[in-house]
Amino acid sequence: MERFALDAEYANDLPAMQLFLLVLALFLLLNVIAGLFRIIRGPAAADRMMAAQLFGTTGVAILLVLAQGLDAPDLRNVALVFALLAVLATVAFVRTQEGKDRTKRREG
Amino acid sequence: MIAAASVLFCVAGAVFFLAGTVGLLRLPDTFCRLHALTKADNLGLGFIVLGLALDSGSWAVSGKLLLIWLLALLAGTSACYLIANSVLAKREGGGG
Amino acid sequence: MSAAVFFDLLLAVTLVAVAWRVLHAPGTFEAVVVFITLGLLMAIAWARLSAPDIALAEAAVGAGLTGVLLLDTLRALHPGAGDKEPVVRHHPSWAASVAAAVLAGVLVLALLGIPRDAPGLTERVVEELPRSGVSQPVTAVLLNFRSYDTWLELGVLLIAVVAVLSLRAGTGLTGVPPGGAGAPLLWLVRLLVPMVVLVGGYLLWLGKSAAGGAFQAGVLLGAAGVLLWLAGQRPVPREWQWRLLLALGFAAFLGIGGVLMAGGRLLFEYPPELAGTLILLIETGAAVSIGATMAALFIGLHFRTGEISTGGADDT
Amino acid sequence: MTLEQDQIYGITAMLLFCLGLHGVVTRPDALRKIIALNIMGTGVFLFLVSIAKRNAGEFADPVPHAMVLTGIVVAVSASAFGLGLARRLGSPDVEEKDDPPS
Repeated sequence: MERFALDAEYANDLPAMQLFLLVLALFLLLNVIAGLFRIIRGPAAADRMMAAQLFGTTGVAILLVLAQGLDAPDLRNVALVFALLAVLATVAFVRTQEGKDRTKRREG
Repeated sequence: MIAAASVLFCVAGAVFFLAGTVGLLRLPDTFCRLHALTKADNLGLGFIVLGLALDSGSWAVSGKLLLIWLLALLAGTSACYLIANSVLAKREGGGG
Repeated sequence: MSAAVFFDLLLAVTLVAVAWRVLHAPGTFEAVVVFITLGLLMAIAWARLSAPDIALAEAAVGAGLTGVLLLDTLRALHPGAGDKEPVVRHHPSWAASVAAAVLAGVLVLALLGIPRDAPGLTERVVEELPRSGVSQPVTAVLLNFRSYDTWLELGVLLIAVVAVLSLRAGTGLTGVPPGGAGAPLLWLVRLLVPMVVLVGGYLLWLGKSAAGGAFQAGVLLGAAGVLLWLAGQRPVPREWQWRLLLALGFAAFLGIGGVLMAGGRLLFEYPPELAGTLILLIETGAAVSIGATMAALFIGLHFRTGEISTGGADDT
Repeated sequence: MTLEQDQIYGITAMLLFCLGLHGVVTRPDALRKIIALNIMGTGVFLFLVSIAKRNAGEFADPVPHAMVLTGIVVAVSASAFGLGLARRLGSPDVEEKDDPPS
């Protein structure tokens, strides 16, 4: 059967450093999966948002590790965009929370 | 030698991420968790960036990695501050 | 089993589980936050599938803009909710679940039946690439080989903005954003927005030779606009300037296509020696328009929160 | 039979599509319907990109990549329009639940 570049990865004959980086990415992914339980449990909206923010940073780490492990330098730009915009959702969250308080005060 | 140091830094980073996740799951209070979160953010990514920069052996790549780390630092710190502030404002304003 | 297979399997299972949770979480806020996480996981999946261009767009759209749009709409729909979670009554339907499961089974079987050695279009693209004016295959497809698609897609974006704006009383985009942003937020935005614009320009330039281009750059520009609005900054463009920015990409395509036709060529049949320049010109226009569109879609939704100067009938 | 990488993600794509479709049909609230539509779209995108990865040599098939790239931007525009409609209609089917204090 003809094998392509990718299949080397699946056939388990990677150089040691690349294998280490893949395992590291795997470990970081497991961290995100564990952290998902905080989003599900909450209890407050702030807890959920905070967990999402942590995922942003872990995601940056995973992308950087994959960039090196897969030898795909373009992925560093993806990590750069993530690092830049991870805060966007948090800013929106904080601003909408303020909005809620304002509306409540106006009603009360 | 450099490869060993690189692996060591990456493992250290992974440990900090693990600590952050454990903190996120186990700590009892929102503010404690915020604390754990910033630790994981700053140190975990910092160590991994250091390890990867050593492994890359290129100044251009290392510079970009450093820039990404600084941006993540900025985002993490300000997000932590903004969320803490909004929780505080709600506790004071809402009385609950 | 190798680490790579395990990574892919774990990511795949997580994607499905997270999507299930997004749809079945009791609280809508939780659903939105988990959906933002799904965007992050998708970006990693694109990275694994050698699609860095798509990972870039997903990073900006999935983790940035969609989350903001959803959080903002959630707030608008439940303004007095405070820290209470809006919960929706949900009646599970066995018939729908069974139907979905059967469909999934059929689709998976069909997928596994796809022949493994079908060539696809890669070879054709590689063949034509030297004459396209760029060295990045995706950009070549988007702006040369299939520029019709991209041109008309910019038209679709234009229609989307018109549709969003037609939903409210005023048609203007010069409304007043929510005030009262604290000093740290202003400081953050002042630091971040120039960087976002800079990275947008970098990705635009990069598009000819690596992952990047008009779409990624445009979405970043749009995110910069949304950040400014969230920090309480008034949009700078005046009404006619908004219209110009929104139409620029569509117009650039049309203008260059028209000139080419006047010169006796087909629409979008670039002369190979000028193709690189023309593509960069069109891409710049497209990036500006996509950025303006993304910002306008967000700002245009604010007929309730921001006081709209030209209309304001819907203001609470 | 062993699964290749593109098949792993292809199957995921099909499951995401069906989950999304189920959500669009059964969820009563507009916001969740729009999210469900987005998940359906994600499934389609993932399918196209996994097909592009099949037999990839130097790089994956760029034509599906270009389609998905435009698709993502169109999807977010369509979602924005849907959200605008949802805002206009309001959502009457919602009740409030007390959130336990943190």
